[in-house]
Amino acid sequence: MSEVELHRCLEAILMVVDEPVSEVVLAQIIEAPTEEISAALRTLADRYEQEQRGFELRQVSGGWRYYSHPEMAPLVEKFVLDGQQARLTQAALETLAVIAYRQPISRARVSAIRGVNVEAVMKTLVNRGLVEETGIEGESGAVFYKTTSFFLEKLGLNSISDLPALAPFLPNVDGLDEILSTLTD
Amino acid sequence: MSEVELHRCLEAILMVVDEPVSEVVLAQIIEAPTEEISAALRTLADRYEQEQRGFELRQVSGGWRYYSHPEMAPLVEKFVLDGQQARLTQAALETLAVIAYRQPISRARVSAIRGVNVEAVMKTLVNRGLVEETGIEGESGAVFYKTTSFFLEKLGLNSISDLPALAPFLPNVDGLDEILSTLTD
Amino acid sequence: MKYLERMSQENSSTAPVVPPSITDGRVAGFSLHLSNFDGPFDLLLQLISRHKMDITEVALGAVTDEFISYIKQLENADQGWDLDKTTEFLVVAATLLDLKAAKLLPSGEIDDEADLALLEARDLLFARLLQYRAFKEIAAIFSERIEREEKSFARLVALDPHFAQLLPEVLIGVGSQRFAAIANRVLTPKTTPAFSIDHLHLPLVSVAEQASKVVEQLRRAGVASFRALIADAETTLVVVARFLALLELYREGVVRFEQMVSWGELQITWTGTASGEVRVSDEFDLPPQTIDEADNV
Repeated sequence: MSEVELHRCLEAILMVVDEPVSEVVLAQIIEAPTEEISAALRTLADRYEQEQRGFELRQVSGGWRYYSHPEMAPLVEKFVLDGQQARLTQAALETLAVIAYRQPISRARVSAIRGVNVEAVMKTLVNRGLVEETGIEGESGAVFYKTTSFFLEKLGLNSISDLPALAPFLPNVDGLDEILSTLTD
Repeated sequence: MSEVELHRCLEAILMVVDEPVSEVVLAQIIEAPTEEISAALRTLADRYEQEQRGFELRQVSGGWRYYSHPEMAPLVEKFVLDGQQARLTQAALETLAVIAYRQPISRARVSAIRGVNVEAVMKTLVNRGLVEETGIEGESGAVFYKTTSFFLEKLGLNSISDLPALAPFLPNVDGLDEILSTLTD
Repeated sequence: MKYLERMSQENSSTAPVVPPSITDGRVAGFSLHLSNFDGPFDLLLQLISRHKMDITEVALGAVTDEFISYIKQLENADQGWDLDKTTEFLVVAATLLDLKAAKLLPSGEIDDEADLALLEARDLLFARLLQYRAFKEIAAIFSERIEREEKSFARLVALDPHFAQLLPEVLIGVGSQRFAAIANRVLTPKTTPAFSIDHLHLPLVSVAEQASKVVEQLRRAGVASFRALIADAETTLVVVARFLALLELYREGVVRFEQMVSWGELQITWTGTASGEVRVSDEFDLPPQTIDEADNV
């Protein structure tokens, strides 16, 4: 299949989907190797950007979908008025960060890491569909929490593994010891 | 506004609207003369055709909308027939849940509860036979929706009263409506 | 913090911990008054950055003094702090003080167990602070991403009728229980509604009354854990009242507290007489107005 032809197929299918479509599904339907589909999607997305299209093609929460271009947001908002949710507070963002990197995690552990009681904030995150319960630990009866696919979508992530690595933000253990040994008053 | 800029605006809006949008409305939003909008839409549509895109921009019942290209219909049909599309999306499930537990309910109400525009999703649910119109409210002229017997069948229930009870901590219907009325338009 | 009504509204912890300034109690939500910080780690980080110091080479003396001075302002502020919040700050403050006092073991020599414990406390505090800082930085990234994301709108349009009629029969894909769970989540109000609680008349619990129950139990057992003493408490209010009663009894010198580790079991030993009346102040049972008036005298 020529590149033009492949792009055409992808554009046609993506125009009718109402949720992200995975590369695997596209490969099945178009009957082409997944790697080829994958490369074609990336090329297509890059071209749209170069051509300064008003829309973009992006891979979010495991699949590809058309979006309006972020720079056009003020214009599009005139059409899509509802759907604007209140901004997350700093406390909610920090709690979300802890859950995202340490999931599944109990509320008590989140509290311990943040150094404050997180009960109200956790409730907000659950209500807003960013976090959900994922089971109860046998012994303690503690409820565990994890992030939802809506969270991925909200952050424009493809999967949890696409989160920036935490390591660079945390000094490594050797470093920590060294740093601590230099601490003086 | 340059031609590129104008095309960008049109592409952004048209990519996310569900209903065809008229040239007059587009002219208002973009703040450009209707004739200019009209000409730009035609140019854009011609370009897509020349570029052999998988989609096309078409004027239908007084407005413009993106569609997959007619030549790609067999592929799109194959995609639609594929089992992937049989399953309801998360957005559709959530909307269905709201309707099931709060019926009869207007679309505006569902939007208010879900915090997003549910127009497209509602249409999907109606098309899938899970939800149907159930009359129009006298004053506002708002259409009300309810779940169908097909919905009950799909969920394996005899009647709506067989739906599992909601969590006790949820405000009862009266209380909830009061809260919602402060949130709705 | 003096009246049960107020305490009951706050998220009282059942953990037996040091209450905020019992002498005054008029401590405040000073996080709003002083600076916009959220918890002790946040305050500590802010202090460190205000002094333009890297957390890794922090001059503990200055930061500790300032941290403690914030805590001290608790006493001058107007409203109550809840138990949880105060403890969080006290734990960090205590650790900082320890570290400052010991000059952070300059030689690195560990002479006795106290030094070792101090070293551990220091490492733990800084490890936790570094971890908190990492998540705070990640939170900023989240915020940027969300902001960017909110500017793009997904194409979410219904299928053309022509294609829609080809669709295979729909699958809801979840059972009725899961369906109800989705409804629960979606139908829970997004904004936390401000409910008036004026109409809620919580039954008042008398501290004096609870004290007599506690005394009776302790006289019988001699020693009891706090957990045991509140085992039959029906409401959080009763737990709070019993805790206050114990503090009153401590002031009267008839009980002794023992807690081996922080957050550990609190053991209460009866040291008073085997019989006879034990006086417990009715300070906690007075209605708010009375206390205000009393304070003004």
